[in-house]
Amino acid sequence: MSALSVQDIGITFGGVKAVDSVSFSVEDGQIFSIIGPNGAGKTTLFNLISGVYVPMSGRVTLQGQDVTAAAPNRLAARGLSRTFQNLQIFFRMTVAENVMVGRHLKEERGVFPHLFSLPSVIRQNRHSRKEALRLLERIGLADRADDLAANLPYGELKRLEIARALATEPKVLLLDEPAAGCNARETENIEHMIKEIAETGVTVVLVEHDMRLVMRISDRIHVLDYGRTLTEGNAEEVRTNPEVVKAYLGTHGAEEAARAQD
Amino acid sequence: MAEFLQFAFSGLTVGAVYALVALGFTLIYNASDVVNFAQGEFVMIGGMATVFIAAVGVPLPVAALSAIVVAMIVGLLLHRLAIEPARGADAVTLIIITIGASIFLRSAASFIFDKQFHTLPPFTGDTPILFGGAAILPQSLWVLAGGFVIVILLWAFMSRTILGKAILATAANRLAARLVGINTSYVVGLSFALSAAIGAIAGILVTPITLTRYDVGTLLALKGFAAAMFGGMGSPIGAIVGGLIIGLLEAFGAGYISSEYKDAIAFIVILGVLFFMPTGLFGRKSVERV
Amino acid sequence: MSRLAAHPLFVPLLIAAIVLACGFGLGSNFYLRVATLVWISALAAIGLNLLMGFAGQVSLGHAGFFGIGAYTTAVAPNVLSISPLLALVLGLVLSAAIAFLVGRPILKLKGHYLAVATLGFGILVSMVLTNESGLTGGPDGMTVARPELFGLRIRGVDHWYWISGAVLVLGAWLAGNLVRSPTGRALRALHDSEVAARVVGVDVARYKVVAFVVSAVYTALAGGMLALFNGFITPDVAGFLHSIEFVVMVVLGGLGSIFGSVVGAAILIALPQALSAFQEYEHLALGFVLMAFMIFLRKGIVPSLVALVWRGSK
Amino acid sequence: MLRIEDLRSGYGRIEALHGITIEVNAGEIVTLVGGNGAGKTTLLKAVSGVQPVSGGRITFEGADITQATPHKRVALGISQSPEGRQIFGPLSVEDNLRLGAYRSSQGSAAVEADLQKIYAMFPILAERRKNPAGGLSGGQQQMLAIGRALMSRPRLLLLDEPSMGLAPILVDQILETIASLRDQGVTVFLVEQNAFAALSIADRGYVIETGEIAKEGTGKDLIADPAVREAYLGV
Amino acid sequence: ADPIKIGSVLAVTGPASFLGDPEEKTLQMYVDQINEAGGVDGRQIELIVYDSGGDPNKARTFATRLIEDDEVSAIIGDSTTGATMAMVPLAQDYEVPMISLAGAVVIIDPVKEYVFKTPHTDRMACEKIFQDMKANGYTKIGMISGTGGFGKSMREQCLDVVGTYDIEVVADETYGPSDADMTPQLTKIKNTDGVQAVINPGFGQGPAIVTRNYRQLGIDVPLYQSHGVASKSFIELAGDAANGVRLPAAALLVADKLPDDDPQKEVVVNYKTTYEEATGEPVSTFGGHAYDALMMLVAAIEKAGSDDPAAIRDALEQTSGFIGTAGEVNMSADDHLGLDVSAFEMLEIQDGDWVIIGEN
Ligand SMILES: Nc1ncnc2c1ncn2[C@@H]1O[C@H](COP(=O)(O)OP(=O)(O)OP(=O)(O)O)[C@@H](O)[C@H]1O
Ligand SMILES: Nc1ncnc2c1ncn2[C@@H]1O[C@H](COP(=O)(O)OP(=O)(O)OP(=O)(O)O)[C@@H](O)[C@H]1O
Ligand SMILES: CC(C)C[C@H](N)C(=O)O
Ligand SMILES: [Mg+2]
Ligand SMILES: [Mg+2]
Repeated sequence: MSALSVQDIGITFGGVKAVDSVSFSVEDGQIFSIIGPNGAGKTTLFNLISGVYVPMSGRVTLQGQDVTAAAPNRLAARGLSRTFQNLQIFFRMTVAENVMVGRHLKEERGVFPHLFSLPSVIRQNRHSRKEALRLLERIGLADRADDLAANLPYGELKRLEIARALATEPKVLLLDEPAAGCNARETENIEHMIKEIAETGVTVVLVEHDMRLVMRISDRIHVLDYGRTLTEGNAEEVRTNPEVVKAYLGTHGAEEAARAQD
Repeated sequence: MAEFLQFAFSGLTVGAVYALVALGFTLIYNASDVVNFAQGEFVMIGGMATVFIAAVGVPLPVAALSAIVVAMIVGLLLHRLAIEPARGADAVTLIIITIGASIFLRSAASFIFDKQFHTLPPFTGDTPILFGGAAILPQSLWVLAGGFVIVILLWAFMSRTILGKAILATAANRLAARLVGINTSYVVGLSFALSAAIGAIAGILVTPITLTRYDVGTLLALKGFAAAMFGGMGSPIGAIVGGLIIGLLEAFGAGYISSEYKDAIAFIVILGVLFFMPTGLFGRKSVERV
Repeated sequence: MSRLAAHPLFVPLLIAAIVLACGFGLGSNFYLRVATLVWISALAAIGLNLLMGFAGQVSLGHAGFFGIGAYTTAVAPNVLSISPLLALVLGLVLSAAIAFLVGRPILKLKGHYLAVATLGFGILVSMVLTNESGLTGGPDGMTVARPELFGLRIRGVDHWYWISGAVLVLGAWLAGNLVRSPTGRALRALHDSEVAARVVGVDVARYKVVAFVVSAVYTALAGGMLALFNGFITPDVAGFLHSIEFVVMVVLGGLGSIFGSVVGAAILIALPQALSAFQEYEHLALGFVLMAFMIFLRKGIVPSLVALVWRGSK
Repeated sequence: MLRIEDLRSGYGRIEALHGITIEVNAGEIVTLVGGNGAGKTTLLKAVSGVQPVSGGRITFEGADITQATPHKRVALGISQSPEGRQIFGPLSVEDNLRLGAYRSSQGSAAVEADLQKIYAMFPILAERRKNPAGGLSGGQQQMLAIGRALMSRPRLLLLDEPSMGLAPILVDQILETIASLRDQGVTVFLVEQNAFAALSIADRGYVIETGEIAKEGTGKDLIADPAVREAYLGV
Repeated sequence: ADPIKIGSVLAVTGPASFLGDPEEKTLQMYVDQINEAGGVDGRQIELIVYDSGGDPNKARTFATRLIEDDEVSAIIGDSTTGATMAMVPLAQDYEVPMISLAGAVVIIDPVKEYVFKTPHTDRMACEKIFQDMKANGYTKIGMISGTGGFGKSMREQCLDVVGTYDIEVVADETYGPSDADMTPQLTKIKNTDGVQAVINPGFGQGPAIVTRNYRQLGIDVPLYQSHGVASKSFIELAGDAANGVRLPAAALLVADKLPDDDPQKEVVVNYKTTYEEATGEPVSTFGGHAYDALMMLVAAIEKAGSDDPAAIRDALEQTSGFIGTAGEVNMSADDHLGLDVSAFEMLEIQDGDWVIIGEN
């Protein structure tokens, strides 16, 4: 059974077919990358899968169940989580609290216990914070746990989003350009992190323009162009596909991709 | 039929007043995301200053022009002394500042002018014009025409001039506006001055019909705000349409349903429309990508 | 010091200390009366702050709930022949129910649109109260029956000062608990980014309604207490200007600061009393003070001062 | 052309730049590399005048501009493509670009010509000229931000991670464009995470670490520096 | 000797400020005058005025402050019925006499031990108007009232008494406190069959707009206003449209036109000149209400020979033959107003001035 699959999914914005009848399927535990030129529809595809947009056509299946047009919070409950290309940070909260919000579904949610701050709630708060700190440790932000998120530089905020998404203990994780704004070194760290995540059995769907990263860690790569599927294959197949080179990689990018694979 | 027309005339007259106030809101909002609750005070200043300047023997047109200038100065001062120093504060903080300003201006007006109601002579007499059995005051036509002219000018300014775009840009992203070289404080100041002028013109146009007093601003602000939101915040056309519709709803509500609940009728319709059009009639849906 | 201030009981105890100090320190009934009004308004402000300061949802119509609370307390004893205290409880239930019903559609709106919708709600309530004079006495208001508790007549400032003070402390404690709980985090999260909150599993629509209902109940409770304390109530309490006053209290004291709401209420209620020495210049001064506070302490009085002190101590 | 001397700046109590000294000569491409949080963005914002400075001096073509307003600096010929793109979301793509020329003293004919140049460089922007910029994809917005910065015909162009979110094929194009801008006499101060490529086209470069300049040299020298390779080039 | 403290809560600002403002000026003016002349029983009067803005809640707080904190001997105010009613329980509880300047009959009916008032009641206004209507043979009338406190209360009073005059209200409309156009409501009245006259309870700008809209629509039956418009500014605001409007009002408005032998003549002319000279504003009956209240109070204090609230109250209740701006006041234990309908003059506006129309 595939962890995530989409069939003939599509959406249009004022005449622009942002995503046009795209289908693919991601196996459990895979790292599945989606690449394509700017405006190809990658982020939109994520928005369709995660329920931020309602698809105009097609279906989304998560762990075998049809979740088309389900609300994001429902999808989260079913194990789907994501990060955003345009940062969506809780800027008025601390770094640790940002991650703690990610624990929301794991927490007891009755309003009355919360109002009276029952011991169970206190215990739970403590537990959530511990979990959050553990995740922050993992992405290297532990020393900023109690800083206001607004005070973090761009690159660190990208990582904070990953920690928050992980806090939901997802089965499928969508990452939208996690390495944007990171230098080669920092990208390597992210690469390790993604691999680790995948090793724990989480299915990762990755959108990224850093070809070194993509080529090295993807089990499969799906290429979009103008909202449609251009091709799908493993790294080797994709980077040598002349259409992909022409529309997306460019000669330099192709070289880079080739070097990454060595 | 005559009855219907009479209600319609009444609604359009009142609606035009709301529309003009809403236009003032729109302009400042477009420049700074601030809902200026002192907008009603500009309307009051327009009317009251004209009355009091005319009272010392100045010809009415001159008095009216001076009143517009007075309002613009007040608008600029408001920006300089209260809005600009709080630059960078939350929108709500700025809104509370405008509420403070409105209390302040109202009180100041009660000293500088007085606490009585005042009126101005209608521009072209007050012999009602009969149309299909219904009567409309010539002054109502002035108000409608004034609203029409101002909305056209404002629309052209916002969408046809680079300065107009700079105003929109400042509200959309102040940091970016500064980076492209927009003098944001000048632009916002300008919007306050223009908005004050629009308010003052509204005040002058409507005083012969609605009368004015130091504290008429509060309710005008309330209705104008509702009109601006109903039409879609930021849209000059929306402000006008929103204002006119609210005016018509009140008039028809009072005429056909219940005069006690006419305001309620207007608000129920607003709520109903917002339910289906969450950004008002002409408000653009914000596209914010994630 | 900052560790101490972060303790969950710090704010409630601080408020309790102030209530006690004022209770024994303020000589005249008049000052106690003003303080009682402060406690009552502060309760409403804390409620609104939960909605505005934490969940980030503006309401320009909360006086509507205040009015529902006040008028249910005033009308129900006449109509249903129940005791005023029971009527007050009924008022809370009624506002919760109304908040729940209108909350979902209204809270779909954002920002200024939400503001105008809540404004409309408030105006509807105050119109009903003004126009249904058969029940409410119309614009001139109505008297409210005095409540009895265990055969004891609760009346006058000496009773209500302590009752309202105690309720305020309780309200502040509950609000503080809520804010520190997962619910509070969810509210603060959706304030900053609704999408992000949703993708981590927060049912945004539900939490907005939760905040709306809770804040409505706080405000209605304040309204009910005012009715009982004053013994007389007019539709003005549900009016637009009263709604604005609550918003000003919240923002002035500090969005997201529970103690700030008490300070905001204190300033808005007590300042006019203090300024009445300026006679006619009262409003001039009030407007000026409001602007000055917001310009110089733009995050609200309490958060701004806390930041200053914090900076100074480093 | 641009001299930054002992510049200090921060956010509230936290100092982010602890005395930065940098010089950019006319006609050069100078690249600044550094890790997340090193202070690159803060520095660029300070040069544009949108970030308060607490010490030091910034001079542009000999004139002290430390206290100059941002719009004055734009008028002097300094323009920036900022981090996070910062486009005017509700405005159309074309209005965004036109506003880039807000301070430009060129006539409207020149603005039209520049507009066409940008459209030629990024055809997708031409396709979307009437649409609100907020609807563009991340990379498209990045193109818009760069295009907008170019519209003022800057003499000093500040680019904060211009390649972020761009498809590889466009990254190449951007770098080529930067190089050709230099050939047209534009001075470029470039912050880039794609450090290898950025240093390759740079005349000189600086390495910034936690608010201080750690190294400087020619682009080639820095690429060759083992510590730089280890820390930023990932090779 | 210690000064005698008199407290006052008035709507100096806010929607009813056109009431509170002249009231406050009047009180200040006359208290100064009395003090200059040596005070009351050789004691100075200390006047403490608070501005309720017409808000009942504030009025109540300020009244407490006057009683508790300032320890005044008597209170004048508030200007509006709502605020007055909020203060009534306090005056009763603390046993401090208060003289309201508001109109509604509920203030003094039923009688409350410590509560008095000076203006004619809304009920009297209705009766006076209906008397005139009846005399003219009108039997079907339209009514358009403001939804403010006074308008609403007078509407109810009118509906209550109208039957006794064999008059029927066939159209009953209202308008809001800040409405700018009443043509829809007036159109409905106009289109109601058989309306012979229209009555407009309300004060503020509303009646002025009603009057103008009335003419605009060409309604040609007589229009009656209440004593809520009894000030020159109404005539100014309504302009030519005001001509022909009838209203019941205190003699003050027509001070100059009173016959010399009218007992009120001296009082009203004096007050009018003093007020107009001091403020430069035309006199209104509202300031007159405050004048009456202050003078009655001073008389009561003199009579009581003490500033003890209870003694003042008793003396107030015995006021008789007092000539004020509203008429001759004769109070008693079951009448804390002491005026009768005859103290009202029926006026008509002609050529922009008040004209007394005799009993016909
Ligand atoms: N809400 C929207 N309104 C208008 N257009 C939209 C919207 N969402 C997406 N689009 C359009 O759909 C197309 C796909 O955008 P999308 O953001 O998915 O691209 P992408 O592949 O993620 O690009 P990038 O690599 O630049 O991030 C773009 O042309 C974009 O302008
Ligand atoms: N708005 C802010 N408030 C407080 N501190 C901030 C703010 N912005 C940045 N900082 C702090 O200033 C320092 C420098 O940040 P800056 O954004 O300049 O880094 P950068 O080099 O551009 O990083 P990146 O590569 O991630 O963009 C960081 O330590 C950051 O935490
Ligand atoms: C006309 C006035 C006597 C009205 C009165 N002050 C009231 O509000 O009740
Ligand atoms: Mg994208
Ligand atoms: Mg940066």
